[in-house]
Amino acid sequence: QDQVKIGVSIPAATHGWAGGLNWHAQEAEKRLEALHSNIDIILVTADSPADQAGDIEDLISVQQIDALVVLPFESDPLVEPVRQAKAAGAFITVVDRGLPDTSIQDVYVAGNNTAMGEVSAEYFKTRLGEGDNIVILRGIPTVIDTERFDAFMAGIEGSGINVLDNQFANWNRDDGFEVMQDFLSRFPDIDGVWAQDDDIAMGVVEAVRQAGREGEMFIVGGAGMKDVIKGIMDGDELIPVDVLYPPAMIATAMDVTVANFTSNGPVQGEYILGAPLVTPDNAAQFYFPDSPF
Amino acid sequence: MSVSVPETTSRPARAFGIDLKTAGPLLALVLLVILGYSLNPAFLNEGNITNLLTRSAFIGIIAVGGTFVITAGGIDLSVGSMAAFIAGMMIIVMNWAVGSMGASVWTVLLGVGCSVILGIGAGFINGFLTTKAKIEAFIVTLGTMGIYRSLITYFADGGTLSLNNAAREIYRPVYYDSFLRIPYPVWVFIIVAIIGWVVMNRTAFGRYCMAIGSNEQVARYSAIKVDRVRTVTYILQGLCVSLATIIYVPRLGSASSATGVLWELEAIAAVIIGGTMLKGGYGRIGGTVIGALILTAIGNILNLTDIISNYLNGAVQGVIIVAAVYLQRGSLRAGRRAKKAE
Amino acid sequence: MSVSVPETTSRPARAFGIDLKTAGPLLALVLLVILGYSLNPAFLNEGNITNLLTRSAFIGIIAVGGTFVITAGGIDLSVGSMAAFIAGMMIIVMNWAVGSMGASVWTVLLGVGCSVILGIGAGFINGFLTTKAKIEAFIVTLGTMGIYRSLITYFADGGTLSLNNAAREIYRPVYYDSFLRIPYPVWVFIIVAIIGWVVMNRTAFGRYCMAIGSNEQVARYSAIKVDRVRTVTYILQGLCVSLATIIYVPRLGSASSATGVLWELEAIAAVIIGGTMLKGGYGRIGGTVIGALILTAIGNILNLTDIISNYLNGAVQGVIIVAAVYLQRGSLRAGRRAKKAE
Amino acid sequence: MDTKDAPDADVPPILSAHRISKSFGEIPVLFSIDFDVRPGEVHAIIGENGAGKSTLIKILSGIEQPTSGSITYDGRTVVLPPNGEAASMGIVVIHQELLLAEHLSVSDSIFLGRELRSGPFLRLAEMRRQTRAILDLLHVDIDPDARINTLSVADKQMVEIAKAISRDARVIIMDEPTSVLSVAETQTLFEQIRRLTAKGVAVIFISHKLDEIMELADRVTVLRDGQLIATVGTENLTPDSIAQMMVGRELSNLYPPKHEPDVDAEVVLSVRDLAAPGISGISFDLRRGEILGFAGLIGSGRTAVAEAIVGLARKSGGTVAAFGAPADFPDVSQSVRAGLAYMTKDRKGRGLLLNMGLQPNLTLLTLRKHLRLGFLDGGSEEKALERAVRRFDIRARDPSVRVGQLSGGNQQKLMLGKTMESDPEIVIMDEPTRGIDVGTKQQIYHIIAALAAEGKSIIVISSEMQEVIGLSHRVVVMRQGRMAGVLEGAEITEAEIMRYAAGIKQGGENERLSA
Ligand SMILES: Nc1ncnc2c1ncn2[C@@H]1O[C@H](COP(=O)(O)OP(=O)(O)OP(=O)(O)O)[C@@H](O)[C@H]1O
Ligand SMILES: Nc1ncnc2c1ncn2[C@@H]1O[C@H](COP(=O)(O)OP(=O)(O)OP(=O)(O)O)[C@@H](O)[C@H]1O
Ligand SMILES: [Mg+2]
Ligand SMILES: [Mg+2]
Repeated sequence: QDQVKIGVSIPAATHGWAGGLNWHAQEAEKRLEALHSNIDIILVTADSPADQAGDIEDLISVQQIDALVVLPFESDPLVEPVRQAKAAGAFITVVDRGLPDTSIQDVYVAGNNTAMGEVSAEYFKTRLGEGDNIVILRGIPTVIDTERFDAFMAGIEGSGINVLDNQFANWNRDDGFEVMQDFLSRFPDIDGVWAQDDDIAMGVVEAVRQAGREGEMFIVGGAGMKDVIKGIMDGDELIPVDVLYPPAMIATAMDVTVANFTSNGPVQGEYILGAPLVTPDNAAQFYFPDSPF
Repeated sequence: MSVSVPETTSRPARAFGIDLKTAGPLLALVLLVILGYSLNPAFLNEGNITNLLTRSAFIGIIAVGGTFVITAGGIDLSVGSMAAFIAGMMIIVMNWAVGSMGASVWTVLLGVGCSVILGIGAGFINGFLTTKAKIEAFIVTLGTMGIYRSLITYFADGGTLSLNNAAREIYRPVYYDSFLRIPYPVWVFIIVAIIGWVVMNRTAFGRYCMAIGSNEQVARYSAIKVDRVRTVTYILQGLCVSLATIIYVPRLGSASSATGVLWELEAIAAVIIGGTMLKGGYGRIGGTVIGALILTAIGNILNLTDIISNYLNGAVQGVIIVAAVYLQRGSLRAGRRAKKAE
Repeated sequence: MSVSVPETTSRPARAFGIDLKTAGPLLALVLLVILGYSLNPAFLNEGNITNLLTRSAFIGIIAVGGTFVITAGGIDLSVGSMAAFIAGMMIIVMNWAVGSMGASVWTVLLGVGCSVILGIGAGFINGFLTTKAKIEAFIVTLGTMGIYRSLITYFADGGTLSLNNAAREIYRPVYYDSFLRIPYPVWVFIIVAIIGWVVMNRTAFGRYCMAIGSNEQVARYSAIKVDRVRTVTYILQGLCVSLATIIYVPRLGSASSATGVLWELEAIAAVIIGGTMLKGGYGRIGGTVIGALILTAIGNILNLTDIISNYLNGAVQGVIIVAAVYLQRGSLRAGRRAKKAE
Repeated sequence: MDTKDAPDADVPPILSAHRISKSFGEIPVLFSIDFDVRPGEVHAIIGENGAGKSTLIKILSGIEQPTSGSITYDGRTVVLPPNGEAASMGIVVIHQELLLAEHLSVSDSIFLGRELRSGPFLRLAEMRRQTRAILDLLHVDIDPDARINTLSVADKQMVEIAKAISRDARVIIMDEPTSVLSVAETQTLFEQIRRLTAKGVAVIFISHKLDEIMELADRVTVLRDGQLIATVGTENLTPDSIAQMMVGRELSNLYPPKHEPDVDAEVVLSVRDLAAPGISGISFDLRRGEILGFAGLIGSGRTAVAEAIVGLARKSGGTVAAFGAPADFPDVSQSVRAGLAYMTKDRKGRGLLLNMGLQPNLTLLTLRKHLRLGFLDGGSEEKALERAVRRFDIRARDPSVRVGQLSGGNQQKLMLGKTMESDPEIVIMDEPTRGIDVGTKQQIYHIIAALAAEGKSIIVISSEMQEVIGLSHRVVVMRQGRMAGVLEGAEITEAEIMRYAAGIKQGGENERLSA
């Protein structure tokens, strides 16, 4: 058996979801290296697209990897570095954010930000109607956030649900808390909050509790943080549901990539993960108590 | 023997008893409040004001410590990561304590004690490396900034450390409760600011900080233990970070690698908006407090209105900060001119 | 009146004709290279070295400009956002040009011209606000940092601006091609560094920067146009950012609000690791180049090994930066001791 | 002084001031001053500290603009450009407060603002060569590549002088250039001034050393409290009459009578074989009530001795004992606590915080004395300032000025006050009367003598020979970092000191070292 080097390039753990991503990647590395003696996985993390481009260069030129699993910081900037990896003969697995040029990738494991916005919008339409007021707390202004937001806005169009305002909360609990405090002092009547991320939602919850307005509204986050899933399992009224966007997708992608070298036939194609709605009924299956996220 | 009678008094320049260096930021704050109120009258609701004050307590407390460091000619870039690191350690220690002996007030006190020790220790390390190893403060604290940020990420396993619920319930009032309708964090801020002011203006230590920042050689020739005073400024900074963290942890009951990001820039900005000079030699605790309020108010006002694109929040913030400082320097100049014309 | 602080730790220490202020960082770099090689011999592959040099070109070019600003006693925190903003504007202009007159070399030249104008303009604004409006450089550039970051987010509509593919193909070689086996970005870096060195050490302008950073009043009394020289340092900084952006854009062909985040800290760190003093008065272009190489090498080495947790990358980086500077100051001290013992 | 060729009184002045007045804020400093200087002439300005001499020359060089009045240069009424640009018109100034950028090299400093270039590039070798030549002319041995912050105050002063005379000047203004120079350096400077005036350069010269004025000047202008008292030709003057005009009263007995300390007075400071950077083999005793002078040329190591004793510099050998106990002070605070204070000669760089007021500067060394319950007691600090102002005649027209805006002499007095605040048993004064006017000088000499009579012991390091001779009971002469000799009683004469300082006479009676 030949030695196979697999490079995994992902964003650094700068917020909760990325932390989950890192954890799942490390778990998968340990698991796969233990399972297959000929597999060596090299995990590198980046703080910016340019950083990630550099990481990929290093993986190609120094580590001489046979395969690259990449969750791009942003899609467009990473086309070129990934193309070079491909040119160097590496097997390419792209995760979550697809590259505009799909011919580069061998496998695509897709998260689905648009679906996330749509599923959230569907849920809001079931709970609220004409004349109800919601506020939106967004992430960091990037493509991911914009896709989620646009899909959500399209989803609730025509429902008569009234979006009072949206502000960036940077996928950060502190910012979620502060922005929500300000929304609460500004708007006397809020029926729902779409936080689109569980970290933000955790901050929002504290602000709502502080104001004593728990009975008035519900909050929907996203991603599948274990605390939130646990709350849903326990029947929390404030965060009744969650929309999944599992950081574990990186593990799936690594599994698929390893399979390409260990199974008989080559692996190819797209693995599209949905954005299922987590409700008290199905929450148990999305609960990972050991994950940091 | 001299024929001319020398003048004997030497009071610092004051106009109408108000120090213009502080009046500048104050003016900027007042304008900001007027702006906030005119954009949304809810700005002056008791609830909003309470929020604003409580929120500014974190940066404010850290900035009070920063005023000493900067006055003595140093700089501390590590405060944000240090806060995250201390918060994480507090949570780990308290969770461990709950696990081994159940949740009680003692659990929280243990966490608080741990925080204070870590704050002092972290400050000492910064001070030691700058004074004894003679490495620039910028580099030392850039280094420790990376180190603390990494450590919290490591201990949180890339995720979030959450405080045990039982301990949380006991600790929660420290952030959310009030005394005389003023929340505890604001009380802490007030007390830290008053102590800071007294130390800066009414003790030998404060004078030494200004002397060192103004001319280190003169300080040395004046029998001031320069290295020791410098180190103590970093320790004070660490202590302030620890205090800020103690009131921060009960707020969300969690810490992660995203905690305290960019607090260092905000704290330094608060200090400088307040009239302290980055080059050292001149410290204003009162100004720092106002600087922290200005920074928090800008964010608050931006959340209270949606007349401008969200994308441009940062630009508005930048413009207001520059304008506030310009106003301060401007009113200073005007004041000086007025004084000359008297 | 500005106070000149006599520096005790900065005799020009020369031993065997080598300036130790530069030898210090060089030693740190050599140790780092040895470490890299021992961790993974591939570190010294031609490919890796080329990558490392090319990558350090961005920070390096910006840091050369920063050396002037810092030497003259200023600071520029806005360079990272400025780079993102200029990159975004270049892409918008080039895309528009392709749309209206098709892709050609002229499209790229138009983008380059636009970049240079924006860089000079942005530098001029920073310089103008610091010198004419008399606002601290820290505050001015903190403000413009927020403004440029917001503007790029706004123009990219919260997403990514991508260069038209046809233009990209024409522009691409600027980053990816080589001359004499050395990639173009490295050539640009080398040329900028040489010009920077000459300007700093062999022209009156460089002397003026040092004089202003060392004692502004002396500079003023020596008939040096202090405000103008200061402004020019910021313009040079803007020009360097523009050059760095010109070689950055073809690399990834895009710009977003995540572009250039924290470059300002890296650039300042490179300058200071290189032996320039943050307080001004003393600038070392050669040291800055080495500082940029050290910073890039640390990141590169961390990618070459997985013996430590990724979470701790920042900590390792921090430790190495502090150690590198300690080494530099240490070898300086040793050099001085040797000199005294002569 | 008869040998001077007095320039023709008919020659029209090259630079003149008419009815110049100046106020800082609402504080008037100069009142309607008329002043002129002719080519080839040395015109001295004298006056008490704070009289407005430095302010006048700042106006004459464009650095300050007059509140009213006009300036004529070369026959035309001009508004002098600010910021030293007047230098390019031929008006060059040596400022009282050294104005050098600490991080530049000597040759960079000398050519700052008018670098020699070919095309855009600096001609470094040529500048270095010219620097070398000018320094040689001044007989100073400084490396043109040395950085300013490695030089002693006196060397910095020589660099300032070199900078000024290297320029193609028509008027050179010197504000107390000799205050830190010793006799030999002063003579070199005078040679150069004579060389320049012979070429028709006009020199404006400020000094508190009246014998220098008598030797050098053709005319003397006296200022008092911002008023013009008189402009007189030197031939009509004696040092006494100048002093009389300056201070407004007769000055007699500049030096107080010497009270020799008891022969068996205890030794309070005993130094044996002291070695430190720049010095070695220093041994001497200081007795209670004694005034010990330290004489020597620039860089002979007097300052280094003092700094090693009080813990400002690391000792590399030898022992120091104070009051019978070993005194190996690791830093100044220890030595102050032990009753040993050192007053630096570098008032700007090491003595005073220029951007602060008088009060914090005065009490900085002794802040502990002004604590009440651990907090600073403003009232007590104010009282201390009142006392010091009275005792040392510190004059600030505007009491709120920062120390940097005080006149040079008043800064010096404030520094004296600061040092004496610590109430030391032993005080080492480095150039105690640097830049102080004769009237106040007399007062300070009396204070020093009174301190000695009280039983305090004093070391006076001074480049002013007369001062050392007039005050000291014994004099240590230093040369090249070593003690060249110790003089006592009648031996203390200018000629004898010079002989030791210049290395003509060596060693001396070793038994006297430990008298
Ligand atoms: N920038 C300033 N602001 C306010 N007051 C000033 C300023 N510069 C000088 N003064 C005041 O003007 C007066 C005259 O000062 P000046 O320096 O001209 O005296 P001088 O004659 O040179 O004295 P000395 O012999 O001590 O050098 C002093 O009282 C001084 O405090
Ligand atoms: N730390 C040091 N290292 C090396 N040489 C030193 C050091 N300090 C002083 N020197 C040298 O020792 C000599 C004595 O200097 P010092 O300043 O004590 O002389 P001084 O007699 O007080 O004369 P001046 O009036 O010029 O100050 C000088 O040549 C100086 O360069
Ligand atoms: Mg591995
Ligand atoms: Mg004067």
